[in-house]
Amino acid sequence: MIGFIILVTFIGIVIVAFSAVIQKKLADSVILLMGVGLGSVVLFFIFKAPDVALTEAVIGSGISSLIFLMALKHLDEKV
Amino acid sequence: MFEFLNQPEVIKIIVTIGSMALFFVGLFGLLTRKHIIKIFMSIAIMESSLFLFFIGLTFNTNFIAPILDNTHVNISNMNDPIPHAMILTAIVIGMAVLALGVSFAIEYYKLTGKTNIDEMNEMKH
Amino acid sequence: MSSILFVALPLLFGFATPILSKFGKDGVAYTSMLMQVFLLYLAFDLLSSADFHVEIISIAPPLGISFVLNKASLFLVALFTFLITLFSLYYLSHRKTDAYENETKFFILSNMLLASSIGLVLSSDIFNIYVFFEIAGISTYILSAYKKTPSALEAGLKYLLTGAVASIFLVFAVALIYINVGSLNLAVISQSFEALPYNIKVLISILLLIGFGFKVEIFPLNFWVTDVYQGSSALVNALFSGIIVKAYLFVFFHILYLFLPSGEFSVFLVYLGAVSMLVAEIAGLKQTNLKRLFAYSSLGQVALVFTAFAMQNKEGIQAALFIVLAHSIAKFIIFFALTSIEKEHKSIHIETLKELNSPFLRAIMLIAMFSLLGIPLFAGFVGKFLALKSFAVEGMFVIMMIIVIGSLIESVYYFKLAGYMFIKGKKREVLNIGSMQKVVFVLLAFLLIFIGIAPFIVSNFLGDSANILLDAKSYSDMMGGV
Amino acid sequence: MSLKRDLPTSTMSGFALSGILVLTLLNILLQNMPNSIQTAGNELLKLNANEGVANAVTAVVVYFRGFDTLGEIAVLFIASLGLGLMLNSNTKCDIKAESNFMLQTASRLLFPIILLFGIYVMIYGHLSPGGGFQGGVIIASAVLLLLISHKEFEVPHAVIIALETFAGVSYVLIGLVGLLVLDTFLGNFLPHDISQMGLLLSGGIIPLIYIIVGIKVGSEMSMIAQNLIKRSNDV
Repeated sequence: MIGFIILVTFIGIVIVAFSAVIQKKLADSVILLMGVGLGSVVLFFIFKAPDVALTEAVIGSGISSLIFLMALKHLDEKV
Repeated sequence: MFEFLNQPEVIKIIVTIGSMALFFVGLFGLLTRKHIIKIFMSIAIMESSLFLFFIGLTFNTNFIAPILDNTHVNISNMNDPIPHAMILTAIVIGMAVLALGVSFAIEYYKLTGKTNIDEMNEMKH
Repeated sequence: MSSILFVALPLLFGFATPILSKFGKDGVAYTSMLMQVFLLYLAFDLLSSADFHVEIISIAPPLGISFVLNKASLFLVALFTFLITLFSLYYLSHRKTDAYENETKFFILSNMLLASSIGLVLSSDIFNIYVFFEIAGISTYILSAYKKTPSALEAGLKYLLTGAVASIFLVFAVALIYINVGSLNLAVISQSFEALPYNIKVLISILLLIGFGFKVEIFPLNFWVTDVYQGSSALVNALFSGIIVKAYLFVFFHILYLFLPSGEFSVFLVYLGAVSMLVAEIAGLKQTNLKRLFAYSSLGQVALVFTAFAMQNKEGIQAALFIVLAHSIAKFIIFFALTSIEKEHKSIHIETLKELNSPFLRAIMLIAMFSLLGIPLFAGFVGKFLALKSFAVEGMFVIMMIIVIGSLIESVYYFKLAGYMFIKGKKREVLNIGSMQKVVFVLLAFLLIFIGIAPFIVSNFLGDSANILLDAKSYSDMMGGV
Repeated sequence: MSLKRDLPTSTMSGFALSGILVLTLLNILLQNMPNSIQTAGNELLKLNANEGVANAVTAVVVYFRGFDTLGEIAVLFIASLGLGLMLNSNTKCDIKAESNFMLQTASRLLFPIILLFGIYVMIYGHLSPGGGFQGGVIIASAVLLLLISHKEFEVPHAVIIALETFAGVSYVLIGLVGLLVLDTFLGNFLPHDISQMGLLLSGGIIPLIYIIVGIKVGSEMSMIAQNLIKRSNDV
C-alpha cells in the first residue's frame, strides 16, 4: 500500500510542478508550488521523517509561498 | 495487484525516478524561464526534489521514526536520523537564500523596472 | 586557545552588534578591529607553536564534526586573518570620506566572510563544508550588492543565482556520498571512496566539480565573474579575489586529494585549468574598465593556481600555494588602489591611470603589477617559476606552452598599464592618501618584495604543507585511525 | 494553451537538453541502487541512548552536529540582515486591500492559539517532532497573520532586536562554556542522565539550545515578514 501511495504522490507532484513552471500567471504558479510543498510533506511523512515533514510544511510551502507572493506584490504583477 | 510495489527495492526505484523527474522539471524551468521569480521557483523545486531523493533512498519501510517514547523501544529498528538533520538544515538555508534573492529582485525592479533575466545588462554599455 | 574561536568570535560579535553599537558610533568598528587583531595573534600563535591536532566539536570525529589543524590549513588561516585585518585597517581610514551608510552591517559581513572561509579551510565534515559554503556565499552576495545601485544589484542577483545552482549540485553530491558511504567525515569517505562502483565515483566527482566549479571560476562556469566584479565596489573585489576564491580552491582540491589520491581525473583538470587561463587572458586584452580588466586577470591567475593544484604532486601544490600568497597580496594592493582612484576621480576607465597624480600610488601599483606579471625579484615570479618547473618535471610541455602564452598575453596589457604610469601628460588634482592607508600599502608592497627576494623562508614551509595535503593516510590517522 | 504557439525553440532546446542530462543521471543512479549499508546514524542512535533525549533527530541537529545548526543560524541572521538592508528604501507600499472587520477579529482570535502552538512545538522539540526552527517559524506565521490583517500593526522593533541579540549571544556563549568546562565546543555540560528520558528537563543543554534557536528564528522570520509586507524604513 505504501508503494502505491508513494507512486501516486510522486506523479501528482511532478504534474503540479510542471504546470507551475509553464504557467503564465505567476500567482497561479505560486499556488501550484504550494501544492508541490504539500505533496512533499505527505511523502516525508510516509518516509517516516516527521521532523522534516513539519519543517517542509512550515517553511517549504508556508513561508516560501509568503515570500513569493509578497515579491509578486512588489513587482506589480497582475495577481 | 499492487503488492509488488511494497518491496524496498521497488520503492527505491519509484523514489529515484520520481525525484529525478522533479529535478528535470526544476532544471527545465531554470534553463528556459525568463521571469526572475520563476527562476527562483525552479530552484526551489530542484531543492525539494533533492531532499525527497535523499530521504527516500535512506529510509527503511519497516523501521519506525527516530523518536523514542518512554518505553525505550530498542534502537535497532529505527530510521537513521542524520539525513533528517541534514535536510532540516538544508531546507532552512534554501529558504534564507531564496528570501535574499527575492529582495534583490524587488530592489532591482524598483530601480530599473526589469524582471526578465535577459534584459538585465546594466554593465554592457 | 582553541581554533574554534576563529568561527565563534566573529559570530559572537555579529550577533552582539546591537549591544556593541551602544558604545558610541565607532563601537562596532573598533571592537571588530580588536577582534581581528586577536584572531591574527591566535593564528600566528597556532602556526608558531606547530601543535597540529584535531579540534573536537561536541563529540569525537568519525561521528562528530572537527577542525583539522595542519600546516596547509593553518597557512591559509594566517593568510586570511592577516588580509582581513589589513582590509579593516584600510577601511577604517578610507571611511572618513566615503563610509557606507549603515556601516555596522559591513563589518558583520566581512567578519562572517572571515569566519566562513576559515571554517571552509579547517572543517573535516562534508556537510559542515556545505554550511560554510552557504555562509560564505550569502555574505558575498550581500557584499556585492551593498551599494544598491542597479549594476550592484544586478551583480548581487547574478552571483546569488549561480551560487544557488552551485549549492544544489553540492547538496546532490553530499547526498550521494552519504547514501553510498554512510558517513560524512572526510577521512571515512576517503577510505571507502575507492570501493564505490566506477559510475558513482564519476558522478560524485562531476557533481563536486560543477558545485565548486562555479565558485572556483573555472572556464565554462565563470561567465558571471566579470559582471560581479564590475558591479560591486572595488573594496569588496579585494575580498572576492583575495580571500574567498582561495578558500574554495583549497577546499575543492583538499577533498579531491582525499577522495581520489591516485589522481584519476587530474590530467583532465590540468587541461581544463590551462584552457580557462588562456581564455581569461585573451578576453582580458580589450577591456577598458579597470575593474573588469583586473577581474579577467584574477580569472587567469586563479586558473593558473587551479592548474598547479590539479597536478597533484608536491611541486605543483607548492607552486599553487605560493601563487595564492603572491596573488592575494598583489590583488589587495591593486583593488585598494582602485578604491582610492574611484573615490577621488569617480571613474575607473583605463585612461584615468594616465592622469593619476600620485607618485606614491603609481609606485605601489607598479610593484603589484610586476609581481602579478612574474618579474624576477618579486613574489609572483617565484610562484610562476615553480609552477612552470612542476609542469616541466611532469613532462607536460603542452600545458607549459599554454601557460607561457597566457602569461605573455597578460604581460601585454600589464605593460600597457605600466606604460600609462610613466606618461607625463595632463594630470588631475593631487590624490591624497590617508596615512593609515599608506602604512597598509607599504606593508603589502614590502611583503611582495621581501618574499620575492627571499622565497626560501616560505617555500620549504609550503613544501611540507604540500606533502601533508597529498597524504590522505596521515589525515585519517590524525582523525583517530578511523 | 496551444503548445505549438507557446513553446518557442529555446524552450524546446532547454527541454531536450535538461531531459538528456537527467536521463543519463537517472540510468547511472538506477544501475547503482545502494543496498542498505551500516551508516553513522546507527552509532549516533546508540550514543543518543545516554543523552536522554527522546527525539533522536533533535539530538543530532542540536548536539551531535550542533555546529551545523550554529552555521545555519548564522545564514538566517545574515539573510535577515541583508533583507533589512535591501528593503528599507522609503517607498512604503502597504497592502492595498482594505482588511475588513471579520478578518481582524478572526486574526485576533487565532493569534494566541497559533502563538501557543508555536511555543509548544519549540519547547517540546526534544520530546516530540518539531523544535526550534519549526516552532520559530510558526510563531513568525502568527505575527504574519497580524501584519496582514492589521494595517497599523508594526512588529515591536526594539523588543525583536533585543530578543534576537539575546538568543544569538547566549547560543555562542553556551558553546564557549562547553569549551571551557568540557574542552569541546558545544559540549553538553548540564546533567543529562537517562532516567528522565521523557521529562521536559531531560537532555542537558539540548532543549535549552533549541529554545534559543526558536527565539532567534521566530524574531528573524517576523523581521523578514515585516520587511516584505510593510517595507518599514529602518532595521
